[in-house]
Amino acid sequence: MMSLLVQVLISGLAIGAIYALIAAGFSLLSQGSQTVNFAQGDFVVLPAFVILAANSYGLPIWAGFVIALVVAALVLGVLFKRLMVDPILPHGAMQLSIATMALSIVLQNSMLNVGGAQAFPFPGINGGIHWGNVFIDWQSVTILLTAVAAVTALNLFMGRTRLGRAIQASAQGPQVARLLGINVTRMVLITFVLNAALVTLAALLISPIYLVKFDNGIGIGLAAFSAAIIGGFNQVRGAVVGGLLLGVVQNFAATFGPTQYRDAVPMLLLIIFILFRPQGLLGRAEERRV
Amino acid sequence: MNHPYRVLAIALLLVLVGGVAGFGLKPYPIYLISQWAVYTISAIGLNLTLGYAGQISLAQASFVGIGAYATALLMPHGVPFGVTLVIGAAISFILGVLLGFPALRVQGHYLAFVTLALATIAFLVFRNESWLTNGTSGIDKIVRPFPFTSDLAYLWLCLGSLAIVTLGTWWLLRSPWGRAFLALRENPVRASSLGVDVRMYTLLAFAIGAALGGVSGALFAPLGQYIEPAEFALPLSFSLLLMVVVGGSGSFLGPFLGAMVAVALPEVLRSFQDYYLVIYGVMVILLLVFSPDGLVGLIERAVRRRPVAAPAEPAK
Amino acid sequence: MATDPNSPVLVMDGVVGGYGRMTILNGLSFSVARATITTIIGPNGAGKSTAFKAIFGLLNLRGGRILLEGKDVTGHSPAALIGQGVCYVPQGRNIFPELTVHDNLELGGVALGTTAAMRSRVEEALDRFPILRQKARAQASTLSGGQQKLLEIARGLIARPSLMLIDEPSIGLSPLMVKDVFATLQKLRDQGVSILMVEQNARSALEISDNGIVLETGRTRLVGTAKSILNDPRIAKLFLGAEVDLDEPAPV
Amino acid sequence: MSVVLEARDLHRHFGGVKAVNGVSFQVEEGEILGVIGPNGSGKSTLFNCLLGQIPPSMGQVFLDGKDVTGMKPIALSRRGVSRTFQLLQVFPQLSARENLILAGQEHIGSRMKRLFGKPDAGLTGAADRMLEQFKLSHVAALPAGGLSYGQQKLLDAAMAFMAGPRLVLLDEPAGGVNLSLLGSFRERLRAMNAEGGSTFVVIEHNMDFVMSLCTRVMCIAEGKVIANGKPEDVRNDPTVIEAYLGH
Repeated sequence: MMSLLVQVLISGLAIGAIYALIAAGFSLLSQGSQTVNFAQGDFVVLPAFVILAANSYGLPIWAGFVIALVVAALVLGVLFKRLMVDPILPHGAMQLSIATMALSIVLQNSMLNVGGAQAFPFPGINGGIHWGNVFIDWQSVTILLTAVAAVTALNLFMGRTRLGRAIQASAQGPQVARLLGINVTRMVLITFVLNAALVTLAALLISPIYLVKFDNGIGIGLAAFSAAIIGGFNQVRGAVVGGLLLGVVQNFAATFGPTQYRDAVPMLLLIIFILFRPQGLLGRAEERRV
Repeated sequence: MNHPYRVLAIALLLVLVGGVAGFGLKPYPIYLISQWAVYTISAIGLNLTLGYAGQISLAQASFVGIGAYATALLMPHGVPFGVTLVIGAAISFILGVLLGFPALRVQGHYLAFVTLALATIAFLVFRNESWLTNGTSGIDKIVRPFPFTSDLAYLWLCLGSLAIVTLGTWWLLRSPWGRAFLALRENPVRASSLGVDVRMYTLLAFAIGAALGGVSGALFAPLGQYIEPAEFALPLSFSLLLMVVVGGSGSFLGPFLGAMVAVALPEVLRSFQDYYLVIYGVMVILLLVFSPDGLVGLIERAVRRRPVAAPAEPAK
Repeated sequence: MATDPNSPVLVMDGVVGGYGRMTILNGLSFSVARATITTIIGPNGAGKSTAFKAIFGLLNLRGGRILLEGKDVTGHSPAALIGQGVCYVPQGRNIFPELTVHDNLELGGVALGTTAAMRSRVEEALDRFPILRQKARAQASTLSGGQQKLLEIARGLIARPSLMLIDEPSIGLSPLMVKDVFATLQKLRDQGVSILMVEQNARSALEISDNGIVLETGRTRLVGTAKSILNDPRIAKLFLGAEVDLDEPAPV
Repeated sequence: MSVVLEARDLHRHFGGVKAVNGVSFQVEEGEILGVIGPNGSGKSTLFNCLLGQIPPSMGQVFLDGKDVTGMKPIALSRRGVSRTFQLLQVFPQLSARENLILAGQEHIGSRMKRLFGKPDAGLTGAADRMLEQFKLSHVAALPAGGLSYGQQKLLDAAMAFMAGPRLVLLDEPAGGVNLSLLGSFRERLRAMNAEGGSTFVVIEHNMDFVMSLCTRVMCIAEGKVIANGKPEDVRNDPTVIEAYLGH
């Protein structure tokens, strides 16, 4: 029993750490430019297909990852911002959200048409070690370590570098940031590119587990929104806490609860948090203006 | 709402054209027009909630599902179609009231997420509670109510229902309730200072919108004569939301046009095969970039080239 | 920089501008002398804050010129103006609440682009404001209102400005805190910074100022030493909305 | 004369800041009470406490002798309290006439009657009379968002009178209204006060407007009432002048 608990915990943390990456990107966008991206889940699937495609041409996974990174930065970062966010945001944040729902349809169906409806296997890491009667698989450990390293790097970048602080400042007070001479437009663009990098890394980590399927984005997206909200919508640290918590709870629910309602767990948590603690676990209650 | 009678006349004319066209058409086009009528009813409901009262809902597909299952499950037990339709609408109305409660606490994106979560849970219930819904196998051989058994007759039932819904919605929106819904969308704080019961109208906006989703579902089940849970999952909610936005959120004719595009586009783009959804999505994005008030806004701007300027104050 | 100590730091010359179709500044002219505190007062809607926005390149001007150290800077961007020694401390709270006090300060120099010098300037600022030193690692949102204002002033000073524009620093502060802020401004003036202030709290602002400017409907109505304006009985009436003819000499 | 509104020792604190710090006053039937005071003196917070937007930290509010402390805006509206907001708050997509109908419709009939009865709730006549009184008849059918600022301000004020209120609280009615319109606006408000039998409380920065409109003026500074009396007396009160010029 104990061994099962540890295994479920570790794989839950691994999945949760990936959620954290995706949720962190989601939070960055919403904080930096009021972009609530309903296509965030599909943003993860697209680079996975790019890596697979590169792989099918004989390139190693790492090379595919680099290509995916470039493609994502360009398409999901720069083009997404320039062609969709910039022109639609002035009409309203809700209009933009609805546009990202349309984008989700575009991405999913493009991937369906190009790649097909089947779930493609994605190379992962096999094996693991027995520690007493607990089996720890390398895959989960690698995922966990990589995701934690990435989030730590992100946090250090945001908090310890001048560029990171300027990005935070642009999100917390764009007017004031402009008065201090910060190029807010550029900071926002960097935020989009950062998000693209995060989802590409998430694609690399999550695909061995969930495989690559054109509509995986729906579930991944739902988990990422939930993680972001549970942790505190507007904070990278919140996304980490929310992601890990969600991954573990979901994994336990799937193992010990009714399997067919596994997907309901993040949804229930989401509803409970929005209604009773909308600022999330780490967020501060925002002052309400009349 | 500058010309209240004109929009009503246009809407009813569209319905009439659909009905008359049915005479000369093959079963498939008749099926498409029926589908248009069914989607339009659902989109009218969502337009009431989203476009007029300003409350986003991603759960409209769930109410279509409730209406559809109520009809599919009750009709074999000898309950007449008219009654199953009312039951589906009533259950949706009540659940719609419950859906409205989160809207009293949160707005905007948070509300979108809550309704999205509830819609996901509703889909899981449809899928998992096989004892009731027959799970992923779905329910087939749903009979059409007498005397609307032929394709053409069923088309008229759908269009007739749409005509009634159109009239009812038109009346509602012209009444003080419609004005209160708009007030809710534009400025709830000011509205409540004028005595508008924001709580009550918010719940009503959700409930009436949901009830229309239920009506649409009741018509949906016998149309294809087969239903399964996946039809009422998130993609339908997204799709209905896009119909409202494409047509023109908050305009009376918006749902009619939006549903028309959603139904006709796959047919028009038949030669592009599976790419039609990609094209549809791109079109929606382009529309949001260039005409945030949808096709109705686009048409209005084309018809009325110059906006009416406010006359200056009279000379003293 | 070899500048004539007697030449004004800033000259507004017939500035016209506003928002949309609404004109707020109707040919505003005044100048700010070097190393002085100059306070702009006037009734609501006189265009005081708008004047600051005009100086700091945040308003589309329809006429007039703005000269900084004799150079035309009309229409320059905020970043360019910071580079030329202007800093602007707007009304209300303008800190970045979730960044630390230290990081807030550092952002004051972001437009200058030099990294190395910035560290010592932040240290200098922390030395100058011991209360900020105490809380350097705390989130800025944990500071009191007055401390936040001091942080804003300190942040403005990171870029070593020769002219500071400060808008209604006393709003929302306790009288004790206002004294503190004003004392800080006086100290800065003594160190050679020219300060242009807008203040609703006219009396106590004028008491620490060298010069005063009275604005009404986007025009300069009265210019003089702070003392002369403070003692002008017509000012009180102007604030309370009575008809005042400022073009007539003051009654003796 | 009966007392319509009474505040007893109202306090409202935000953290350590005492925005309203022990305010008591009465307003008698038919009065037009002006509330003045420098920026940040607590006028808006006082209004919000009176109107149920925020609950007072301490103290009570009475309407016609009944305790209405902390009552929600909608409940107050039902009791005949109406208000305008400092920033313009008309409904831009509705026509001027529809704005007025909206302002009156929830005060007559039942909710069901509102659904099944006349689309205008029988208020078109009343709305048009109001438009005429506020000299807005020529723009009755235009969307309110397209009116000039001054016209919207008039409409905003007119909406406050549609329900035949007992007490009207006006928050900076003259703000942004140009001089040529101001005089007739003041006369309109006076007439509404005289004919409608409603009692006014007005926050206003434009001193000329306050002094010529109000029957009584109260000055607030640092959350306290520092003067209360005839307009001329308050204007010449040294403590008031002191308050405006600062410490």
